[in-house]
Amino acid sequence: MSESVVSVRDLVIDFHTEGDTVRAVDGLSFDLAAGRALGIVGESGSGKSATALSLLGLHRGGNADVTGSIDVLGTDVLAASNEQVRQLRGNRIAMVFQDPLSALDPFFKVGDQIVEAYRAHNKVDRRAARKRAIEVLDRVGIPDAARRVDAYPHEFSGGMRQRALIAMALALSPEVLVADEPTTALDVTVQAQILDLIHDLRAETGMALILVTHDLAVAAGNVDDVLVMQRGKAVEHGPAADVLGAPSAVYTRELVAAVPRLEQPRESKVVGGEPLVRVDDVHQVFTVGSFLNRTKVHAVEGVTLDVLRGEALGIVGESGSGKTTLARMIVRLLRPTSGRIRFDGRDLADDRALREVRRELQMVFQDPVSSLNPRRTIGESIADPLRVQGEDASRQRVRELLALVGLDPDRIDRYPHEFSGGQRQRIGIARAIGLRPRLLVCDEPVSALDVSTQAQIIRLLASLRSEFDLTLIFVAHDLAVVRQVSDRVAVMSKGAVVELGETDALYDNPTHPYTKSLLAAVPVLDPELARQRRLERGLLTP
Amino acid sequence: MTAPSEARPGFRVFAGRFRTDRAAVFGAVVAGLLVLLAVFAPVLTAIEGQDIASFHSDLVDSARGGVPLGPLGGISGQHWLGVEPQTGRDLFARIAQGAQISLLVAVCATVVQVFLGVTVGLAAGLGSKLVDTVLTRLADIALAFPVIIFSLALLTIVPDAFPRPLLLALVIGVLGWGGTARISRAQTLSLRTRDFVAAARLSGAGGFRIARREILPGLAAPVITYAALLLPTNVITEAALSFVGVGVRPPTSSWGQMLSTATTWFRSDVMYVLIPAVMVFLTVLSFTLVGEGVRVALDPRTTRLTRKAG
Amino acid sequence: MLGYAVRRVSGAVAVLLIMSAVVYVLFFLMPANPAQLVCGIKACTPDRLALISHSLGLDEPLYLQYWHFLVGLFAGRDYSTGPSIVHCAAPCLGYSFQYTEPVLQIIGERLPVSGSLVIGAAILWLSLGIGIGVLSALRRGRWLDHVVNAIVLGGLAVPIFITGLMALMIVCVWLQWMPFPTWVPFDEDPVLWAQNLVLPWIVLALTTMPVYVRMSRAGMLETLAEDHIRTARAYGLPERQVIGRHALRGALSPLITLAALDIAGILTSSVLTETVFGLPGLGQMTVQAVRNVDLPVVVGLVLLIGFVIVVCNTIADLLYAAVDKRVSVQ
Amino acid sequence: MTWRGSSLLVAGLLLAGTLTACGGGAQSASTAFDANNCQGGTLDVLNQDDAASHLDPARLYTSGGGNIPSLLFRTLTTRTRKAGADGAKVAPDLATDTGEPNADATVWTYHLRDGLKFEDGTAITAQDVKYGIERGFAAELPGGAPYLHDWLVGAQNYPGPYKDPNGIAAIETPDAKTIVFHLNSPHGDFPYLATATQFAPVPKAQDKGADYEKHPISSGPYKIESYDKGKSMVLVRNTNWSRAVDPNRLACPDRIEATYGLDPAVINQRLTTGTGKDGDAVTTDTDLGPSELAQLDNNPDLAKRVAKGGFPYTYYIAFDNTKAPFNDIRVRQALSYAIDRTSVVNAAGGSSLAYPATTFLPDNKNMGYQAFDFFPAGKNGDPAKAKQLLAEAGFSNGITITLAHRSADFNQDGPKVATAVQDAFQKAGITVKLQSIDSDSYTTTVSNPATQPQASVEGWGADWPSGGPFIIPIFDGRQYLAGGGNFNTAHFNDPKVNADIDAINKITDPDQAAQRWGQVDSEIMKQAPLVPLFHTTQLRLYGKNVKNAFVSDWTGVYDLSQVSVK
Repeated sequence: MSESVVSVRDLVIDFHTEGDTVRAVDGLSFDLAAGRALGIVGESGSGKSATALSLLGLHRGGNADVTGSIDVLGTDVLAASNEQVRQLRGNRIAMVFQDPLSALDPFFKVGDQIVEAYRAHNKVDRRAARKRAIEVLDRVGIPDAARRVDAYPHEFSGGMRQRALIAMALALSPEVLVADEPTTALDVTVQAQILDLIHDLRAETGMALILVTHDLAVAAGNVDDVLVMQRGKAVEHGPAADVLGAPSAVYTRELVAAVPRLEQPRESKVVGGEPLVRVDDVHQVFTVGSFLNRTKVHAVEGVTLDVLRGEALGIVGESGSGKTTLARMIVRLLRPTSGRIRFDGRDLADDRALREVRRELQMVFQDPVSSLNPRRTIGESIADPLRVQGEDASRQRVRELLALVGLDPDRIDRYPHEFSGGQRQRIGIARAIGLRPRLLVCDEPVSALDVSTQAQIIRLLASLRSEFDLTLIFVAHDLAVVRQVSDRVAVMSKGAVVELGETDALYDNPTHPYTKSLLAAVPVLDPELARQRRLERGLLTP
Repeated sequence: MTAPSEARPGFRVFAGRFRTDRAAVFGAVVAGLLVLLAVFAPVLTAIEGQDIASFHSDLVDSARGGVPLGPLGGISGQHWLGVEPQTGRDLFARIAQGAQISLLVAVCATVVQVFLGVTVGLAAGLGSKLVDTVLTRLADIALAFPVIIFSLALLTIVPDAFPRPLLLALVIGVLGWGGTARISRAQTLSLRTRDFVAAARLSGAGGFRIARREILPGLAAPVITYAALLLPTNVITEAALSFVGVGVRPPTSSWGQMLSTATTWFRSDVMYVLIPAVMVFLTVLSFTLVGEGVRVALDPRTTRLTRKAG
Repeated sequence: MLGYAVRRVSGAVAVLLIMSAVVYVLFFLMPANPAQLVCGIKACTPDRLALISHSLGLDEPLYLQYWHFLVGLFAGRDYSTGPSIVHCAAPCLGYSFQYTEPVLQIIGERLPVSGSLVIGAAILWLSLGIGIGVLSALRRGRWLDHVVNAIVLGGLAVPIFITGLMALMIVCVWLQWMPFPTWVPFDEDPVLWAQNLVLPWIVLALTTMPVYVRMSRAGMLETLAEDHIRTARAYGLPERQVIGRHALRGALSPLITLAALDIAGILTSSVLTETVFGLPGLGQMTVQAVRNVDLPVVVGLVLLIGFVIVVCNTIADLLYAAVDKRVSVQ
Repeated sequence: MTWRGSSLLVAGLLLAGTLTACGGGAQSASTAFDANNCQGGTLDVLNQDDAASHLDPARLYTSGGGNIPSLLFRTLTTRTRKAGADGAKVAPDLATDTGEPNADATVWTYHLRDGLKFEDGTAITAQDVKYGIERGFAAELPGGAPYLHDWLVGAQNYPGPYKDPNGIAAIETPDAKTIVFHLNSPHGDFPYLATATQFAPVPKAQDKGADYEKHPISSGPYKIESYDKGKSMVLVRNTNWSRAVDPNRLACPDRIEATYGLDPAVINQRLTTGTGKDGDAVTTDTDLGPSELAQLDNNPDLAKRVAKGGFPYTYYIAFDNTKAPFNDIRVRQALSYAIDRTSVVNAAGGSSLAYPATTFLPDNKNMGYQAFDFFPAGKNGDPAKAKQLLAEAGFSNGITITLAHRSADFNQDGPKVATAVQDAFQKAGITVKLQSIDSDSYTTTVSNPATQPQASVEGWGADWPSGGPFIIPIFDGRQYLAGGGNFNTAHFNDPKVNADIDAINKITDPDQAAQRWGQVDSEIMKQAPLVPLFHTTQLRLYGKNVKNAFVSDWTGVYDLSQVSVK
């Protein structure tokens, strides 16, 4: 083991907000040796991102107090002058951020932003810097880099933007790369590509990596050591295989246990019976764009499928595959541009028929923040549908529903912001269940939650399903989660269903190439298996 | 997550933030005093022993255009703020009554503006594309139109029998809803895509119910914020309209009306112009401070909402 | 693009028609009778009044008057001045019997005054407002920020006529730095033109500026909190560059719409400025026209204002799209 | 609605700065004025607004034809350009005398002077004068006074020369230098009327109807070099004019530059400060307001540059004498006793700008003023006497009346005076409800019996300084016009007064007529048909280099044809 490039001792980070002080990081210490990769893993609020930012001194001038010591490549980041830190940033220790959408300045061309960063550290003319920008863009896999160098960030896809940011780092050849949730906002196949890219670049340049992630599987395949954080403190630190394979801390063990396994088969219920929902050649076309430039987007293009009475149908797909649009059309939040959807034999395009079955079609939404009205108590939110449908909307009934989804009925008069994400999702479920629907469409119900919470919600849905004899449509991008829940799975890509089948059959023997690539991209917990998958992917995509 | 129980979301947070804002607290105190002055104007005037209409020819210098006799515009134990030039009427009585009129008109006008603006904003935000386009254009016009021309025309059309303060409030309100409408529309557009609105639709709720139950509560914060800043603007507008002679009718006084006659006296009777000017300034300043405080306390990030919307 | 143009133009025409109709109705309802005003103060007999009403076309029903106006707008219109006929070519906004000239011509003569006033003031208030706002954002919480805040609040609370009078009194009377402003056309003497307009520019700019200070300060603070600013810092860009290029661009683009609206609405704010400084511009003419119940001029002005609003909004949209590439995808 | 207010406010602020500005001013005006050596220089005129008025002789109202128009338009007669009472007399202008009447003053004959020319050198003929008068009848050129329309035989329905080129038969032009007017009744005041701009010659060939005002053809000492309506006007010497053919006008400045659209306070401030060209400046439409008076005390130099004059004007409370409660003379007397003229005068600007009125005629010798006070109310009114009269009339609990006033204060019939009346009447048990009427429609409303308010604050000014035009429209019972344009708001109709009016109209000697008008005034006011409030005076500033700025009793302001800047 060579000497440390990053050395953190007793790091404490306090955030001050309106008289309140929140301790984000509480006495953290670790070292990173040159060329090595360290994964910092933790759930939201564990302090992992604050740690990452502190390495580049990015808390300077903000409302945070940073104490302890941070040594990066021989520079004391906490004590150094602004200029010294500036020299360090990008040039020797670079960072890739979570949200590629906002990490680049929307007003400037991608190439110009790379040129700017490059010239901040290298005394070269614009021409040479531009050449370098094209070179690194090309290296990170931006097709036609010589032309795309003049593109604006919004003209790039999410993955390309993340590549561009990596290119910016690459241009400066730093010794350490800090990647803060670099793939969280990306689809699973793109995530794999980005992780592979970072992996390859490390192999080429020998730079050290700090990978901050909430996803244990992402860490597993990409780092040498893992540091597990909880509430600002390190709970476990060691080689990836040890920490993830045989966790010693209780917290780590729970965390690992909660991770949904892609390869784990489930006891599929035998589903027969006639279809409850028949989707017949459904299309959805959106007109988007600003006043200057309107384009038509075909979100769903000719989907035909049946949802059988009593089954749980999983719909998986990456962003933009049309899965959410399809789900919203099934509950008739959206009117299909063409095609027909029948629920229990009734055509949903007919408003009268819709009114009759409205209550039977309910939905659980992805974003627990936006799905509850922040200005109304959760009791009101739950009672409202009952009231609209002329049902018993008494407090007693609402309390029962709260108890049903595992919440304290006494909190009936509280407001959404007083609940955690998982609890809010339970409230959303209570609201949907109150009307005793026959079909419950869950649109990414757990994607915004931490893994441990994910598992709880999935268990709740399963128990409600059997209790109320629900037919379930489960829309998600996470293949492992879908496998846990569904009897049958439909894979969507570019607005169409490319494969539909029994869950285990589909996961174990995918036939469509897209399904194959999707499954191959899923990160796995076992570092060894991850290495293998990476090799396989390398073969899959030339 | 904030834990403590409270009646409304964040009300305590709001009150706490507001209380720490020294400027806002100062504004609230001054605004409160002004409201008290307005409410108790008749009582205070009675204590002083004066009324708004009595002329005091003996207190002004007729040959010099009617400037008040005595220093500082004739301030004395009988006339706390001195007397009006030419007429010799008691200034304190007129200022106190002016507070009544100015505040009443400004508050009523704000209510009208908010009511219209929110209605139009909701309709535009929830209605069809055509409705939206038409209403948005209307709001644009309302925002940039030379309101003064219309106020003048409107105020001369309405018969004298119609109570002037009410009319002023209506005219200012009816012509000044553009900003509130824009904000309401923008907020409605952002709220209507939220999943809780979808959930309401799934429960079979109609458009009106959704507007009232789901959207309207969400408009409260930005609209209250904006309204708090509208109020001082309306004080100025009332002053301006009274100033050009279409305001309240004599012998009723309002600050704008006083200012319009007073400004010419800057040299000969500085108190006469200073007093209403300071009152207008204090009102605008205090309500603006309160409005700013409310804005910051409600949501530190609404900063741009007031003008960016659209 | 063509669709956009068609929509914009048709929308604009509709807006303008509505606005002119509203003005017609309002003036029709007003108690003051223009014929009475031209007829004379004393002893205007009913038959003479009727004659004048007829010659002004005021004896026609309101809808016919408006219809003639519309026809004139698109086809031109003839007016009798006694012995001869004056032809007012399309687009004829009407003919003012007060000025004895077609309205368009009167407006054309006064536009340069208001234009000079507005453009100069806009340059001032934009540069000053933005400069101070940005500076105050960068010094957030320090004394400069507090001073700026106080000035902004004060500026909001002082109406323009007070500022204007103070300026005149101090600069022209007490200090006698310059004579009272008078209007000198630019093409006559650019130096005198600017010299005379300096004071109105400053006063108008001072009263319009506070909003810009606030907006640019808020915008700056918001942009500084954005992720891409963090990126710029994380890659070691010098602070000057972070602020000057990245933060500024994001903070200021929303001001485009505001500025467009303000410039469009300037006629309203220039009314008092022009009155106080005695500049013979559109604002001053508006005052006179309303006072004299000169309906053609008022309608013409309203249409002009509407037109300017539409144009400014369109320019703002296009400009915004040009600055923020996310808005338009070429 | 008035925008005056917005501009008026400027005044105080601006004048606030005067003291420092003009510390030791007036040495430049030290040389005495010499009419024979006054020519030269440029006179600046600083004015508010000319957009609403028209520089067309047919469209100018008699009393509005005062200053700049009389530099361009010569008329058959004109006012004597003299100070004080001497200036309220008629002098011949284009004509050789002030008119030759027949025995009963129904036919008036004028002869033109020799050598009269328009600015383009063509000779001025009697036909040109006649054509100018006829233009005033055209509906396209409204604005002029109605006297000719009422007085000329058979002219009531004449539609103007554009529709009826045959002209008015009642005006004869037997030759190029003679013009004869036939009137339908005696009018000894005709020489006064002949000073109106309608009597200015207009060459028919150059008439452009409503467009004529853009460049009216001058017969006076100056002609228009450029005119931009509402903005500016430049006058230069008319080389076809000379003092030889015009004994009245001095025309000292070589050039006159007028600027329009200025704020009244700015005008007064510029005149006060007098820096640069402003030292050579005057104004023709801006008086000093009450708030600007205090500084005159502190600044004797400035006080010297104030022209004081009284344009004959009376403000009064009008009400319909035929309607209850005003049909009872005791009620009318009670109102007269109740009025507090000190507070009313103060409301009108104080004793420097107004003086109490107990007569209808203002204190002007030529109008026949005779002092009397039939209902002596003292300085502050006599509420006790008023109460007593009311009780006698059966109103022991007082009465309630509605008093209309103009919505704005730019005349003296606005809210200030109305509230002063309200306050004074209150003490006498008369409750006043104020009714504010929009400024632009005020005159129309009160002068139409159908819309006439119960009582109103009104003002009346003279079209020329004679009792006739002051008294006849208000008190001649036959002048009551039920269809509108009625100024006999009292509905006053006394056969004796009517007869007196007819008799005085036949008198062609102004002094003799004045004497009689004074008697008529007293006869009328005994009956308390209205409550006279006050008469106004005017104070007007002029630049520090301006000389010979004297004021006549006719116009009440200084005369541009007499001033000099040399």
